[in-house]
Amino acid sequence: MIGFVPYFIKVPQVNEFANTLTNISSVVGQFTIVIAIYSQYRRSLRFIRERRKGWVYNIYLLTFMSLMILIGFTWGEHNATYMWLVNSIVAPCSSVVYGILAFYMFSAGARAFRARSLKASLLIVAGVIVLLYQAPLTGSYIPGLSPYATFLTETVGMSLNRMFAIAIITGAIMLNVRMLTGRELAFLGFAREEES
Amino acid sequence: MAELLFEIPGVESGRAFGLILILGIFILGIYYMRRGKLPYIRRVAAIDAISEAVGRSTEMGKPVLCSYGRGGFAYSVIAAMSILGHVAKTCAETDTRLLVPTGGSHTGYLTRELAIDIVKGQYTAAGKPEMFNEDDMPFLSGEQYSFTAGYVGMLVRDRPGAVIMTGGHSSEAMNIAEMSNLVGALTITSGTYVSNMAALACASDYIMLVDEQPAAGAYLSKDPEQLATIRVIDIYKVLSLLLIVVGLLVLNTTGNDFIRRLLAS
Amino acid sequence: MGKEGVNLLKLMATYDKRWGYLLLFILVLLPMIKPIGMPISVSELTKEYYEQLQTLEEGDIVLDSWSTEYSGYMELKPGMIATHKYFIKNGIKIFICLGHPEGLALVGALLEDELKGYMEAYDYTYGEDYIILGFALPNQAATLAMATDFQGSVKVDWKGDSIKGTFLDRVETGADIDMIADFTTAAGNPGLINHIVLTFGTPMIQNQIGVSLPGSYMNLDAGLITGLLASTRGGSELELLIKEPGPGLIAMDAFTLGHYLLIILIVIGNIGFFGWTKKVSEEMESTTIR
Amino acid sequence: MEQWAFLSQIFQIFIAFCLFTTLYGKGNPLRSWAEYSYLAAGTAMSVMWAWTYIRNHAVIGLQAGELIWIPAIILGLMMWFRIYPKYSYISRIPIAFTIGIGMAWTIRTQIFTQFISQISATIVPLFDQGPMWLFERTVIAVGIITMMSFFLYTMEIKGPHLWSATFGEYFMYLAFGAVFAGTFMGRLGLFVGHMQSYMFPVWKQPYTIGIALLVFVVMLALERTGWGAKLSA
Repeated sequence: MIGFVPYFIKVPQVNEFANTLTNISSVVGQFTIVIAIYSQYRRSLRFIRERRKGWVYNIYLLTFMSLMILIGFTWGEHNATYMWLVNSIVAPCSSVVYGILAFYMFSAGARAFRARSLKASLLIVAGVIVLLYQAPLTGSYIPGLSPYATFLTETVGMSLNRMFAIAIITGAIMLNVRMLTGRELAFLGFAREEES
Repeated sequence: MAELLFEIPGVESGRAFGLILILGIFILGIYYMRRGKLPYIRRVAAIDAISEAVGRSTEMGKPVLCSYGRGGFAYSVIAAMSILGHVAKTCAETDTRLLVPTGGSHTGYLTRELAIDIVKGQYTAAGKPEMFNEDDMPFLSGEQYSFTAGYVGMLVRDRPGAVIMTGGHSSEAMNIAEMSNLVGALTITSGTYVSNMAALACASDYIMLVDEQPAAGAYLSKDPEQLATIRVIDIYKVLSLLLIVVGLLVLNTTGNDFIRRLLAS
Repeated sequence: MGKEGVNLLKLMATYDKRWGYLLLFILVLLPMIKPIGMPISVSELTKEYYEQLQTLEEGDIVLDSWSTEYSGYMELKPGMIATHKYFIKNGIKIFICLGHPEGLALVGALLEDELKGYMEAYDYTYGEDYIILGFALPNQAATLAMATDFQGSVKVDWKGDSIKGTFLDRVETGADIDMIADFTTAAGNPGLINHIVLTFGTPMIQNQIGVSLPGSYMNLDAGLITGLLASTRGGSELELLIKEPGPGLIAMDAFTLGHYLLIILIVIGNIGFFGWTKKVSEEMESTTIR
Repeated sequence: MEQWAFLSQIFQIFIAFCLFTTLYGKGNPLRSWAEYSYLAAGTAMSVMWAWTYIRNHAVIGLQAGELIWIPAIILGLMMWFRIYPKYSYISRIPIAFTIGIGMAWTIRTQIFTQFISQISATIVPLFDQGPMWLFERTVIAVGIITMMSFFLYTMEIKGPHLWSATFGEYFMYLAFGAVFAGTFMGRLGLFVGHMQSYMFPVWKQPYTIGIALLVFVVMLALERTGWGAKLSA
């Protein structure tokens, strides 16, 4: 909780100390990856030993990963081979997983936008108006659409956003209160250490 | 920025009202907790559905997949942890396999350890520590979309009967929700920001809207002390509504900027 | 209604969504092979953004924050290219700060692949006109440090060379920055707003991906950011305004078709729903909108 | 290096389409291969990020004589005790420490940018900027009030509250529709941009189409013969 006080109190030293604490906590977090990797290795090795389905892939995973870490550590992050691997695997894959969202949005929309009830109908009406406006062709040929769509996205959307912002913060702070008093998570065998 | 209404010495200017608000919420929260009087609580379908979903998977003999997000210790992750705790408890009692994908962000390595502690703790509390299997909580790298790819891979391979995806998920949430719909799992999600919520509302079976998620932990615990804190949240909501209404009325009838100045103080 | 009619309606209600996926794929790829060139209009939002850009004068210093990873860059690309072309053409000095470790890949993708020829044409050189500070804005604390004591917190650029003797000597605090240009995939770096915009009143323009737009509208309305470029669409509109056609305008055909496909499928789904699902069973499908 | 760059391009297109087969919804070896490659590379990359982070802050800081990093490193090393279950309690200390910091950081920024500024941004003069302004601002205020009333948990919804809550719920769905459409635009833009990077410059087009067809056909063949499920992870 030390991090929270200085935002209100004008003592520069405390503020700086809070920043340092934040940095420390990030560093601690980064150290923890070792355990995560350790558990991943252990899991994959168990897969391989027990010849569970997909064990070949786990061999591949381990070898490839170790190799890449090795390359990264020996020659540094700006090394050509390392960069090649990053550019040809991480870059396209992250784009795919992100870009695939278009499909998911698409099917979710096509599935959920059915006029089952008044609520769903409202969803459809708003959705279709905005979609028509956003499609560049209709957007430029039916100018009458623009005020409605702008109204929907900016005014109605903003209203929802404001409500969300106001409502969520009380919930979030209350959660903190519950944690600090040891109610939340306490029953999980995670005693009252949060006050640190 | 409106002129300040008052200033508390020693407190950064423009932040005093916020401090009062926070202190107020702490005091009220502790007061209501001590009082422990059980308030009326409206049913929330999405949170009720969690136990239903776990039960359904148990009947079908399928695993339950429950994730808490991929961020650091933001409120949503903490809230999801407590949901995870309840799910783990139910799973331990009913001998249902629980899958928890972890990782996904370079700030989330510590959260992973906490999640493992929680699930392990629940299994131990249910008297079945040997049932806990860390292999079912795989680490799927610290990169957002490779986490997503791995997550989706788990959905395709293990075909869970229920997917409870709460906490700090961002854009990958849609991947997961649609995919779990495709593999026929009951999907319970929660959004952490508005556009995500809108999309998830279309894609999932049940969704925790707005602040149902931070309240979920208290709601699930059925502990009067925690339920009482939900009352405090409501008090603050009403307070903010009153501020808006009074502020608008006063400003537009008399031109008095009082409320905005109060807020900016 | 004949039996075939019912079957068709049933198909409309319960078709496999993977056909939709395939169609979307084709509709996106086709116009790229053979562009149609549908017209587009420029929205008010983009005009405002452009007006904000025009307030900059030659030699002004812009904090250029890229808090996006490689995948988000795909969506921001048209806007980023167009905005940077404007900077380059008008001799505005930028220093690039990355807010995401993956951003390093963007330096190559944007400055090397897309803008190299352009920069050479306008004699826009490293050190004199632009500087890359690297992953300089990892969190709020770093932003605060940069805003309060720039020279103390930033000493070297991304390659470790000293930044002494460049235009950055003029920057002491956030007050010396004339504008912030933020290219972001989420709420962005809240530190920029909290520690620079709110403290020094620096104008901030933002190029935001479609998903996080609601949050940005809110900030725009509250005056925290002064210009907003919305997703690929905004980028292509800006390309029109600065008269530099680029990838955004090509994308617009696919954009239009994709939107229409969704609308058509919504219509089909609804016909199917009323014609079949509703009649055959009142039982809801698994997706229930509360 | 030219051929390496070319190979990288082709490899990118191939692995991308392999991963796109996720859309089919069933396991197949191409997808598994892409997934595991990505997982491995992603993990390796996160290790490198973590190392760079530690080096840039703690190690360089220590060399510059900033002793504050010593406790950071000690706390970090304490986490490692988790590997031995017997000593895993030691790791509780850094976890608690980080939770405290994280939570504190959350409140202190959110209460301002969200709670206060949003409320005060809603309170605006209504009558001085024309009818459209009046209408929009009224809608925003009414929307917030009614939607918020829908989210009051501890009050029984009845009477005027019921009206307000119902209206708020409908309003919320209207907003969801609009927001959903906006999100769709964003995602579509993303996908189009991504495809553009495979279609331009023009020489890539035959490769892209060819690889897409190849992957598609192979996937279908594997699916039909039943090998797909057998070989995938």
